[in-house]
Amino acid sequence: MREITLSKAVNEAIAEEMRRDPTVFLLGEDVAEAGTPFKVLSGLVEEFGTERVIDTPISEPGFVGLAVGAAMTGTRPIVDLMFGDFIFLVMDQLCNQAAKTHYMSGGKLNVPMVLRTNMGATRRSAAQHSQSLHALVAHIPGLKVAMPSSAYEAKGLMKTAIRDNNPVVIFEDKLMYQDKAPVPEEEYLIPFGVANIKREGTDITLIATSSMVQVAEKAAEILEKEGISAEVIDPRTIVPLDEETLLKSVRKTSRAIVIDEGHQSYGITGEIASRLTEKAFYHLDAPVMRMGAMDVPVPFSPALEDVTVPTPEGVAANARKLCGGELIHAA
Amino acid sequence: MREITLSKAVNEAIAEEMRRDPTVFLLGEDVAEAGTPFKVLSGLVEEFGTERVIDTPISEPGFVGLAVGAAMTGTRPIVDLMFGDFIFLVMDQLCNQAAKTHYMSGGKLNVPMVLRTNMGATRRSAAQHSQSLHALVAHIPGLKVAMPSSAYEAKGLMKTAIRDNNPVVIFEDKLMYQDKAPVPEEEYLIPFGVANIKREGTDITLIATSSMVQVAEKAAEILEKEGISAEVIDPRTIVPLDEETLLKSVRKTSRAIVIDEGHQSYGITGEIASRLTEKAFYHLDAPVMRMGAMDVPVPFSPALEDVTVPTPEGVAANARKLCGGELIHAA
Amino acid sequence: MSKTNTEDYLRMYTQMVRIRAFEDNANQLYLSAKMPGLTHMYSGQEAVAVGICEALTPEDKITSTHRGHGHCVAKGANFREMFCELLGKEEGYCRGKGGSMHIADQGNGNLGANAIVGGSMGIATGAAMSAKMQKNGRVAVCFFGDGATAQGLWYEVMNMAALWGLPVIYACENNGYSEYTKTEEIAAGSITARAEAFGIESFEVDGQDVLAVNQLTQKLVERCRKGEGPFFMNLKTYRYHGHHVGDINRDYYRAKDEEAEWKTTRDPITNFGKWLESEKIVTTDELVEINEKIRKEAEDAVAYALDAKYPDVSEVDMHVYAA
Amino acid sequence: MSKTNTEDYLRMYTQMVRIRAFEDNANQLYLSAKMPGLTHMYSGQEAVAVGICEALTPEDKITSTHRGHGHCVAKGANFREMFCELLGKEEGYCRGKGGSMHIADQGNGNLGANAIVGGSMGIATGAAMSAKMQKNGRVAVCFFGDGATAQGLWYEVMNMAALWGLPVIYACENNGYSEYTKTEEIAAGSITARAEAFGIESFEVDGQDVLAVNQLTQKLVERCRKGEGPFFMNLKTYRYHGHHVGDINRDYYRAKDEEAEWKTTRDPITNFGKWLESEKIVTTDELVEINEKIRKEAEDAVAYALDAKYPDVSEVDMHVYAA
Ligand SMILES: Cc1ncc(C[n+]2csc(CCOP(=O)(O)OP(=O)(O)O)c2C)c(N)n1
Ligand SMILES: Cc1ncc(C[n+]2csc(CCOP(=O)(O)OP(=O)(O)O)c2C)c(N)n1
Ligand SMILES: [Mg+2]
Ligand SMILES: [Mg+2]
Repeated sequence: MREITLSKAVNEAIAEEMRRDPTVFLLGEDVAEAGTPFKVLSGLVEEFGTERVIDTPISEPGFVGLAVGAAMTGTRPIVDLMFGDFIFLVMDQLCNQAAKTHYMSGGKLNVPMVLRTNMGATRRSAAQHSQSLHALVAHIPGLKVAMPSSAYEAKGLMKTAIRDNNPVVIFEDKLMYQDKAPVPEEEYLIPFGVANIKREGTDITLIATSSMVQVAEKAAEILEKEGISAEVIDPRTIVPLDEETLLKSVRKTSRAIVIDEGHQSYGITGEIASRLTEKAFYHLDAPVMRMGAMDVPVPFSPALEDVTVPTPEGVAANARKLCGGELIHAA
Repeated sequence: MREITLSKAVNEAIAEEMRRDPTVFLLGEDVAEAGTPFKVLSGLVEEFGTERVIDTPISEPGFVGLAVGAAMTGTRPIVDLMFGDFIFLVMDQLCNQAAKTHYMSGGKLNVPMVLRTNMGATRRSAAQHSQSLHALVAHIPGLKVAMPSSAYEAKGLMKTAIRDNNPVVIFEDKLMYQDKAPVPEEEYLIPFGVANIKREGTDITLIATSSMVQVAEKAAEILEKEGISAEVIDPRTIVPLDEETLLKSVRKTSRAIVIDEGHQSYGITGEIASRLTEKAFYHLDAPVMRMGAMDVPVPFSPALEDVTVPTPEGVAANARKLCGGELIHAA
Repeated sequence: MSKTNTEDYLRMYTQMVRIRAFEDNANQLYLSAKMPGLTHMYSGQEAVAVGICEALTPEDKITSTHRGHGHCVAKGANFREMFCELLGKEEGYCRGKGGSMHIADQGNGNLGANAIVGGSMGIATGAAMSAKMQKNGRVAVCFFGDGATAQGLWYEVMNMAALWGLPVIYACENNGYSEYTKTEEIAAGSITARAEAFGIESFEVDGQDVLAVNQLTQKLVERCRKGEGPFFMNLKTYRYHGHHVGDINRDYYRAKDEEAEWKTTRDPITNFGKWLESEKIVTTDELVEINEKIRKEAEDAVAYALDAKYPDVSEVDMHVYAA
Repeated sequence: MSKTNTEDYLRMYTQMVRIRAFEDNANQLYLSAKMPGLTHMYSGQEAVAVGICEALTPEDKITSTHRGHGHCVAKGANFREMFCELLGKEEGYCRGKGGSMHIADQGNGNLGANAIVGGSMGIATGAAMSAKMQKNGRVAVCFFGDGATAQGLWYEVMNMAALWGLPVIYACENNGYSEYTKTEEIAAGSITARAEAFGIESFEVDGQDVLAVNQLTQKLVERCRKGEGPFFMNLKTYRYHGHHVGDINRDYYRAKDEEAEWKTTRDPITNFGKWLESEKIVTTDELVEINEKIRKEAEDAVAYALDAKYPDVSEVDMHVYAA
């Protein structure tokens, strides 16, 4: 199968959906001629014109608001939010308006919009351009949240998001834009709420989101050499969350680590670990472990930044302890 | 001891600190003559004047931004955010600016400000005036988060918050403003990160925040009649979190329910439950249970709204199951 | 003034009276503790909602505010579904999920009342954007108060509306107050100049004069449909009640005399009624009859709504996500 | 033009050259892959930062932007600590935690560069508010770009600054571009009129003329100290490099000719140097000497910073909370 970059996969998904449905359009800063600073959208304005690929002023709350109104009235906007850190600026329009409109109207109004943005540290971009803020939106009922872990997921999830009748937030890892993966030429969609077992294993389950899937896979390789068989699962969407697939795995392996690049405290790892613990408690040999990013603003210095996020070695070390029966924190 | 309302307690705390420290000032919509819609700040403008009790335009991001700058340059602003739901509007100034300034400046700049706002449903205020959004700010390193559960806590935590050199967010439950509790005449402060054992017990630990402490206490009364002894603990601040006190209790009782009025999914219950599970796993007889608000926008209709939040009966029912050895979700 | 528009005039009069009657009943429901939550009365501002909405078709969109009953009635809503919504009943426009602050007759182009001050400014502008993209000739009107002009969002969306020539009309209901504060104390410079600075053609209008409002709106709507939008209207008006129903003792921020003055000399309904009589468009008896009929309609709707059933508790987690 | 200010003129010239030298070295560090992350060059805009900051005392505050090296130098920072910061070293002004986008010499009143466009508008206004409350006579200058005027926050804080007469100067560095877009394509109406609509006295200035900038700022600072603020300055200027260091092929949004034109005819350093010579304030040799000295200073600082050590990894969770 051909291999394409995550960037190209997103571009294809949007182009295909824009061809299919004339009500789909793109909105954001420097999305047209520039194709975004990451060049993810290059070429789209040439095909679809400036009426459907629209450069906005630097007004994040404003253009997200516009998207909500446009979505309520017959179109399907895709909003490009240049950095995930800017989501703080648009929370009101996203969480007080987009997320609640369908419910508050008793089901009469829909907001079929996509907010695509990014996440991911270690790019030396410091505290305001490196955050992974998916936990915030996952907490708000009415929003769906997708976290593609490769070009394949990026394309399939984006297409599903565009066709969804609800506001969907997609977090792409900006470190992965140039990563290639096999992506079929033929059309496909990836349904929301269906986790992907990236690698089968029997001793421990590694549940990982976005780029942490690669980290988990590398950890699994390390562990394999030591005779530990790790199962790697990518939930793909955290809202809705495919609990069943995760539970099935954990019931089989009896041990799990949840790995995510958001800050660990009050982030998504606690939720996933809790759901597993609640429903598979008596299958567990050890508490479900969590590895999130450190609870610090992301530092600029390379000497500091790299230690803030989970690494394959760190995951492998923890897996080793869990499988070796070491009772990590447990008193 | 005299009893005063939570509203009065907050008022006293602020007045005392404003008397003590001339750099403390208040900022927000209708805080002066009107004393806020909840009348919590009544009388302060009369004592401190309009130079220190300042009515703002309806510009939440703007006046939170002003507070950040004022806090960086020698004053201690207390920002009044009329409804907790408006925190979505100020997330950038709070989370990208206030929370990160100390860190990004390598410790050179401080942001000693307090954001006081509220939470709590069942006031028939519908989806945009009823949210409990403390999980969002608890996720952001650099912010401290306090959740007073009575007039006593409201006063002591507010005074500590005002003296803290970091941005602190305080969530008051708007349903509790008229609730009275014993509050000493003498000055006292409640340190952050110290949980309060509201009621001792041996069979199960009920960890509850804000108004859910009352719910837990009522549940404990119900349970007592049935011979189940529940310990009720109020963490008082969720950042920092007093893990030790919670762990000690759970190690003793072997069972716990975490009760909170934020949405359950990706909220604070998952974090607290996970920390307990990680560190007291082998003491647990059953998974730590969680009871948050339903994952729905808060509905207006009384017929619907009341079922969205935990109740004493609901808590008691779950505690009964846990203590009776029923393996609720566990497969 | 042409007198061939009798029907239009009567409809405007009727709609204003309907709003007043709706609010009087809502206020009563609240005061008698039959209505849950809290609500903000539109009384006094009727000429704004009616003057504007009468210039729109049901396909044109509006966005509304926390003080939204008036817009909802003016855009064509029925009393029954409205009172049901206010009481949290299943037959309400939002199945009881929205209540007073989110009331909307969505079928008539009302995109919803909003409890976030200024929160719908983007939505209205986005509705105009999608109208332009879909070339369906629709116009969007964004209602908001003078206090809402302090929200940064307005400047962001005005900029985009102006850049892209969107068919949106920003209608500022300038009632002089933001909650318990005179807006002049919290608004620097000139609100109208702020819109003009974005190159937006702006108008100051007497918001108590339903004909003035209507005639201006008709012109602007037509120009919007031709691609000449956006526009800004600064409509001077007044709210008769407190900021919300519980805001009773308001001497500390608003003089009783001022209230009396507006009510006695500038009431939009009284004055329009007088004009209709003086122009011999209607007789006093006809006006009384209209008022009487509406009073009855409102009472019936209240009774109906009080009796109507609440949504089943199973509805609580319906409508979180659309299918 | 008085010639008694030789010392001031030379300092302004020197500071502009220092900024240019700093940026040339930073650019080199980036291109040779010795500098982590990305950075935005200030070259071309030197007269703005220097003209303004020379009118301030170290106690006066500024807030800076993603394009912040120039402000930092102009407010009095040293090269060593700045290069250390750019390279993430322990001796950097922020102990390596901030980097290019958060660089600040806090001790000289710089409240920080900001990676959120417009993100510091509230901070600067708040600094002015606290100056007013503390009656310490300090002034705050808020630097931001033309693109940042699209952020709603600006309108919110201008309103409050105007209402309360705060000693803040909003300095818009109007370099004509927002990233890869001409700002005129994304800004409707008039930026200056937007500030004026809030009743803020506003000025349009040639941002390439350091004396014009400095003289106006001196006046406004003095008036701020007397309680006559706030003010707005719209400073026409130009950035020489791409939006960020990696923005090399920019023909699609900006003509080479335009760049050449600004660089050859409107360079703030060249032109000021020529003027200093023509007014016989300095000789050519003296200018060469100044440039040479600064070149050396910058190179030394770069060498120092390259050798300096990284913060210990234990610092990663220091400074999350203040004691
Ligand atoms: C973002 C936000 N801030 C504050 C409030 C509280 N609030 C409700 S109405 C109101 C005053 C609004 O004034 P204006 O826009 O003039 O409308 P009016 O009430 O006069 O119709 C305020 C401050 C809110 N609902 N939303
Ligand atoms: C809130 C926010 N939106 C978008 C960006 C990305 N961005 C960084 S600089 C920039 C352009 C800023 O233009 P201007 O304000 O004119 O400053 P200049 O770069 O020209 O100095 C943009 C869009 C950002 N950093 N913050
Ligand atoms: Mg008003
Ligand atoms: Mg610019």
